Amino acid sequence: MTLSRPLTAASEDLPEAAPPLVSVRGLRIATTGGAPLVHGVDLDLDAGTTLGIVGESGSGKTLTAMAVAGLLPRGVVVTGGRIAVDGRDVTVRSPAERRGLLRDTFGVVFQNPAVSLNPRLTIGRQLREALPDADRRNRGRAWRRSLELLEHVGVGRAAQRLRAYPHELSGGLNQRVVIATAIARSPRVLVADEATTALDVSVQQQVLDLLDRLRDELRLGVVLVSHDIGVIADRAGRVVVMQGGEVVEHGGTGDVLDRPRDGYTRRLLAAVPRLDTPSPAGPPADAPVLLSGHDLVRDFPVAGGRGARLRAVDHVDITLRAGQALGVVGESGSGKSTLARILVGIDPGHHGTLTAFGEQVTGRVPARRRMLRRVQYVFQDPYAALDPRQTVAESIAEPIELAGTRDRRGRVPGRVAELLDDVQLARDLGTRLPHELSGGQRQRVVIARALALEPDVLIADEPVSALDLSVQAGILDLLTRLRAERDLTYLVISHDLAVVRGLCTDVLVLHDGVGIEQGPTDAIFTAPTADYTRRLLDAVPGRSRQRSSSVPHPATPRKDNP
Amino acid sequence: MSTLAVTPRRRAGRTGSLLAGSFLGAMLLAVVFAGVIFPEGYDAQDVTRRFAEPTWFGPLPLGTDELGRDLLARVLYGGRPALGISAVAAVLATVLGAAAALGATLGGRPWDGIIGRIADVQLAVPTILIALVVLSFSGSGTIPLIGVLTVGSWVLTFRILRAQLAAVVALPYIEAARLAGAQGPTLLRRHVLPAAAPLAVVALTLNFSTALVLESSLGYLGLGIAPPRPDWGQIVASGQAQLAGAWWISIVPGAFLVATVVSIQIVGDRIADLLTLPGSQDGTR
Amino acid sequence: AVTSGTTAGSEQDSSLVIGISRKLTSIDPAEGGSIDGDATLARAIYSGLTYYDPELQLRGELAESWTQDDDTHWTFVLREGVTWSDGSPFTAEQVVRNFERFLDPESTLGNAAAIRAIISGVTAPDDGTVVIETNGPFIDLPDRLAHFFLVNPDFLQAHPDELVALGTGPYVLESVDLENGAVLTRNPSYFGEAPEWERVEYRVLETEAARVQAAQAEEIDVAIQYEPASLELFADSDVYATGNQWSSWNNTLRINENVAPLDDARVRQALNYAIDKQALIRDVVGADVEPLAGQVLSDPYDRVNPDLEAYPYDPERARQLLAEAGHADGITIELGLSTGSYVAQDPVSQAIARQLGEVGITVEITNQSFPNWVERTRSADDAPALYYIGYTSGYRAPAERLRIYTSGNGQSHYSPPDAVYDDLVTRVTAATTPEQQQDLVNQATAHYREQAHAVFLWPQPLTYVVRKDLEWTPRPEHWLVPQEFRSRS
Amino acid sequence: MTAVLSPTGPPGPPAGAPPSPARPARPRWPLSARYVLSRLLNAVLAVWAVLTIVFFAMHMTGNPASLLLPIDASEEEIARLTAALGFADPLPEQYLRFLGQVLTGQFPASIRHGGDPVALVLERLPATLLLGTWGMIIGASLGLAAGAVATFGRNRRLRRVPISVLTALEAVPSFFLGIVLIAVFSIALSVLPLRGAGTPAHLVLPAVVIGLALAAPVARVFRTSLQESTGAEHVRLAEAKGIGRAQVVLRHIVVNALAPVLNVLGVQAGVVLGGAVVTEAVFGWPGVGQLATSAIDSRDFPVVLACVALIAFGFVLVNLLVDLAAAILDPRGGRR
Ligand SMILES: Nc1ncnc2c1ncn2[C@@H]1O[C@H](COP(=O)(O)OP(=O)(O)OP(=O)(O)O)[C@@H](O)[C@H]1O
Ligand SMILES: Nc1ncnc2c1ncn2[C@@H]1O[C@H](COP(=O)(O)OP(=O)(O)OP(=O)(O)O)[C@@H](O)[C@H]1O
Ligand SMILES: [Mg+2]
Ligand SMILES: [Mg+2]
Repeated sequence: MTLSRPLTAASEDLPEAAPPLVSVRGLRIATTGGAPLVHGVDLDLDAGTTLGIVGESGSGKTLTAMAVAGLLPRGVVVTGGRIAVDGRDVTVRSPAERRGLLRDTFGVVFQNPAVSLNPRLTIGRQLREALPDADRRNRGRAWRRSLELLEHVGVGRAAQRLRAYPHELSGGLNQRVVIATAIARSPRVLVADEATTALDVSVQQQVLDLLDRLRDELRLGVVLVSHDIGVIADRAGRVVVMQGGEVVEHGGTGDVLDRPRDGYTRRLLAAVPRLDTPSPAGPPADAPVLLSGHDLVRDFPVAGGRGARLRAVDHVDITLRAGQALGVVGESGSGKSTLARILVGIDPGHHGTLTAFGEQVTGRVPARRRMLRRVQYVFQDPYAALDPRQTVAESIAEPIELAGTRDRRGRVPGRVAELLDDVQLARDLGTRLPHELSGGQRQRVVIARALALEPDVLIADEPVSALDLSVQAGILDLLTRLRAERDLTYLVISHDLAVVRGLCTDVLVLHDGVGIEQGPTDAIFTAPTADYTRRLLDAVPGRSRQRSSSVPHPATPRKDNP
Repeated sequence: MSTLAVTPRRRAGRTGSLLAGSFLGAMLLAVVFAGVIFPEGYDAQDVTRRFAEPTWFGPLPLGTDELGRDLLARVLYGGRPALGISAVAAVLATVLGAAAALGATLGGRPWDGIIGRIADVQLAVPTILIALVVLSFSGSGTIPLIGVLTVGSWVLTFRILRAQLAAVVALPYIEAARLAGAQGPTLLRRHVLPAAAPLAVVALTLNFSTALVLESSLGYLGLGIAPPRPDWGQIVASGQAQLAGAWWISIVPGAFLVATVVSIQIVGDRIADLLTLPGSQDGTR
Repeated sequence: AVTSGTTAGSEQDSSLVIGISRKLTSIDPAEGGSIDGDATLARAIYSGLTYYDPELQLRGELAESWTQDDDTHWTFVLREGVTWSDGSPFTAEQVVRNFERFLDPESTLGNAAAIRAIISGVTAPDDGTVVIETNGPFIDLPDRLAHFFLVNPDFLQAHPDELVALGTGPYVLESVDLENGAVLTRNPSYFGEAPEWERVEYRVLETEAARVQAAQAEEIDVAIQYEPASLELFADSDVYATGNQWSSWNNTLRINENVAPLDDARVRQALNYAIDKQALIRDVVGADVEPLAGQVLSDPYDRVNPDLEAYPYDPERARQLLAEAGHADGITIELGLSTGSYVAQDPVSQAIARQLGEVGITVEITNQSFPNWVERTRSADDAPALYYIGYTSGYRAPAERLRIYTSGNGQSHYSPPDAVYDDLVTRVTAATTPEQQQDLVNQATAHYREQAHAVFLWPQPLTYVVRKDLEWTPRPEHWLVPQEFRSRS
Repeated sequence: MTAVLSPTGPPGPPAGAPPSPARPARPRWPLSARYVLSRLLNAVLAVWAVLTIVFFAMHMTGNPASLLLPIDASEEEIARLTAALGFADPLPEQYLRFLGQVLTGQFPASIRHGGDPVALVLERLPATLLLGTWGMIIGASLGLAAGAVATFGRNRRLRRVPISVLTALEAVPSFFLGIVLIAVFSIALSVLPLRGAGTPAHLVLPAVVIGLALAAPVARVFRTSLQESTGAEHVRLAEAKGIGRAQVVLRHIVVNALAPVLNVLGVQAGVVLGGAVVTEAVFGWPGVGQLATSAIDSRDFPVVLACVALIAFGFVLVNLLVDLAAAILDPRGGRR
């Protein structure tokens, strides 16, 4: 651990004498089997400040944060170092001591609000459980306190919500409830591990605002763990960058992000897609229309509701011209995937007309078949899109084999090798099964398979959302390259506006199934006409640090950008 | 209706499953070659040696019954109907259940509804009761027994595979295969069946052991293979009166039965373990 | 006796637990049922006009005396002062109505046909006498009535379809569960000698295992129908004595002559020659019984033909007969068994199969549940070639015993029907003197032996386990009558 | 706002809070009427189908009349009684007549017992319910205990022992288990009665046999679902609240793990009812199973039909109750 430096020197705003609220020195974590996971981490946290921890997946962010709170999972233990609260060593905790700390000092917010709450108990019961003993024991007081807490975290109609079950609330509300349980005993440290990653951008923003407000009001020390550098940039005063179980860089957020000293940090920052990259140029306006949908509507029956229907796609018009790269953006549930499924012709229940290559497809099976040859689809989840029993080569070969012509079949192995080359996968990967691949590799396999029949159009549903930043950058590069080399026309779905900005010539914004606006990417990103688009852009994390610098700030528009 | 949880019975250890497998194998061989080991058949009576105690390693290792018949011969010959009928029934039930599951999954709503209803009805009446009704009226031949055991076991297979297939068919990779051009039989052969096959194998072993237990229960109740042909459940019943004296007549075939059922389960669990794809996402075992 | 746990005390409140080997089928004695099941219970609750004492002497029960007025009329003088167990008087008019239940042509009672075949009318000239008119001469009528229990017709009418009973016997039905047994208590107003046991419990022990284990757990006082092999389990018992003796139940293998080549008398004779009955009795049955003497009657219970002898064991002769019939290279036939119905039936059948096998007759044994088996034995085209069967009766009447084997019987499958035998049996029925009857019985049995319509085996053994401290004379008919048990103190 | 959040500060009612802190009881019926109705319809359908199948299975193969007569009855007599009881009519006609009777609530009278077969079955029902309930109680407690030990046991080697023992016992067919238990406890040790009913002692062996058939699946499912819920995220949050271990285990792990166990019990209700047929035969227990067996033996068609109908209906009912209980345990259940 070479980069460990005394951190106190960096904590500018604090009187030197007072010990930091939480101080960690040389923290080592290993499995009970002895495999080291975290090798000596130092960090300090002061009341009323937010400490961000960033780093790629598996770098030890969660373990570090949980070790501080005393909530390491089974099978993992602290093997060295010192954790102190108010200068008092709490590294070794008896169960009672641990519970005491959890009751009085730490509040914890986990990543996924959907599973953080016990589905079997009402919100009220779970909140009451979190209250200090005095409040908990008295029914009336517990009730009043719970109401206050919910209101404090901005949950409206609190009395009604207390009687609801978690599944009856939205993700954002559930996460607020979790935060309420975390602050119920007035903790002094709040540990939030990817507390907003599972949430929509707009909801994410609200929750992070809430954390900021609580930090200021209650003088909490907040440990904010996130792989989203934008989030950290917006919210944290200080940041720790981790890699492979070590802290590679730390300091004030501005310093670290603006002037990264460490190579890794630099690479990490470079991989962040930027909202200010210029978008590629689109084809001329008279380029032929390859795919178009007119007045597309898709309803789903609502489970349990008698005859009630949910309109996932609501009278959407869409056109895709040759050479375009069209990005479809919108919040979760706005109908992006459904629209894509309609366009590739695998959604049977839609209304409206779908035209492909000048031929009307809707309701015509042969036309649909012809279209299927030329339009390929990359599924949202690369984990599930591959048959777990087929090797990579088999998966890629399958469409070629099924497509028929004998002459093609003879050349299958060579073609598979070519495709592997195209997506930059080693050829010997062909014999592996999907579970032997990493997420990025799988995503490449899925893309290779979609390219197997040399389609004219590729529709990719969230091609990078499941991937790590660095891997994500690789896939985006690949897509750009393929477009250039093969003249592919794209339709890319993403909820990440920065991804779309860098990749797409045009954008379609969806909201609740309705097409809000469609146009050239740069135009829409710089001058959105619809209110909704503007709000969507505003909610993107990282916009708070609008400084011109060599370091990317995702939301900063470039001046030289037309 | 609640779905059946198919949880592995035990973590089948290597040695345990090896032992169970060897026991099954040895016993199957002995049962198949009972005619070679005991050319005089299962019915050689000798009243001079009635109720001979087991010598375990000498002649008459398992002793004799009330007619002085060699119990080992009877147990081995008795394994023929017990294992044979159960095995055939298990295969039939698995095939039937799998076909029903496929039909329900791929046939669309009406088929799903009809087959599901039939399964519900079937589940609502204990198999043993159906068996009693049918066998007491049809007489207990091999064919009715196989029929009854098949009818009694297919639902389990159906439910396991139905759930599995429903999950598999909903998986993106099936849709992806469809987009890649796979349709109908090709899709079935390439993606759906391979995903269901491991579970079908597990269901087969499960059916085998349930069928064996049911078959011997019917034998015990006097509705199985009729004497003088021996059958495990029937031998157990025939020796029950002599438990206090010649306990071995009941206990030995019973123990064989239990050992067989346990072995089948252990081997089945092991197969299940081996067929489980590490890291598979579709819940396939 | 097992003392009842609930009423343990200084009182001499004793009870008797009897194991019966069949489920009860009904509580109405008119519905038939077997002697070792329903009839045993009926014998304790009801009385008949006549009965056999343990020495098998026919005595009056509800009838004080009787006389034969002419060939077809009998007068029975009723015992006086008899009441039903509820205290109401027993009358001659009720006796008449008892018979009328059976004589009604619409009657669905199981035994109705048998009674109608004999009796044509019953009247009560006065309160103390009943006159019975028979269809033709029937000198065995008083014997026949020993298995005819009198119910209270008014009570029956008042309680249709209910499991209750009102009789004049020594016991009153307290509760009954057809599958599991019944509890009786002493009838305080019984006209005869009060029985020793205050309470009697009948327990249904349908399987051999249940019977053996009940005795091993010492839960019963007496039970019958044990496999001979099981009796050995109690050889050294301090508690139980065992027995294995002759009974009135005659076992044969009946033959379906519609199955070729059993229509050939020589083949049927060969079957009789090929079976070593003595050896089987010695090795498997183990009872003190003699093989049936070439007839379906057995001494000492029945009036037998003293001139006939059993077919000797002569495998050579059997082979020769088979060869004569053109089956030198053997035949294959089925032997149908009903599961668990007859003591020692399975080992006996398997031994028979071996012995027949030695003369070239391959036997395939099949086993069916009693209902299915009965059904099959009654169907002419589907009946097994041979089936193991025993008939018993609760009274002595040679005509009735022989009639079972006439062509009209549901289980007879002769090819062609044996008119000679049928005619002889009709004449036995109508015989007017014992001598005449004996002569006709001799002719009928001799003819039947010659035709070998059945394979004659032996009287079914009566096997039992009974507490050593009980005194009891086993009944060859298989009755288990509680009033006949006495403690040995 | 800070003051409001202080744990010691007097809790002032914030704006918008309901004036009364008293929680109104919320009557939330966890199953929709439609669901219950469709399940009941299913039950009726099941009962009808079962009745039809059994009706034809029985009537095509046998004739009860011949069993009502003495074994030496003559041919004409058999034919006469068959006609008198209506068994000579064409089968469809008999079936329609039977359906008519069932629909008007009146099963045809029992051939052997005479009376209403439904009443007969209901008379036997308490015995079967008693046995089944105790069997379920024994099976569930053994299974839950073994599942819990397997999950929470301290000793990694020993904690799987109970579940393994139960799994081994599950492989023992109930008739054989019954025989062995009788041999040991009734004959060799003479501590428990052999067969029959009446005292609690009579109940022990048959209930144990039924319970042991049930315990292993319960244990397995409980163990799996315990492990699932132990690893669940909400347990971590509960732990993070700093509440006692016992509370976490009980409220957040154990109770959450019970729903699948209930489902198993529901499915196993069929096993219990089916097992009752064998167990009641082995132990001479006077329940519905025994009645059904003996009715089959004696071709008492109406009683067989009544037994089968009742068992089928009972099974569906038990599963409906299980669904209800599971819905209460897991409010998310898709059964609304
Ligand atoms: N319970 C555990 N047992 C063994 N290894 C573990 C355990 N939990 C985490 N690890 C390992 O420790 C390392 C650090 O894990 P950690 O969860 O802290 O990563 P992270 O930075 O939070 O990653 P992510 O962004 O994916 O959440 C990883 O290599 C992980 O595989
Ligand atoms: N098969 C379906 N049945 C019922 N509702 C569905 C189905 N598929 C989608 N929906 C609903 O339609 C709406 C749009 O879903 P869709 O998957 O298209 O959203 P999305 O924009 O792709 O969201 P995400 O970013 O989360 O992938 C959602 O409310 C979803 O719940
Ligand atoms: Mg993490
Ligand atoms: Mg989507």
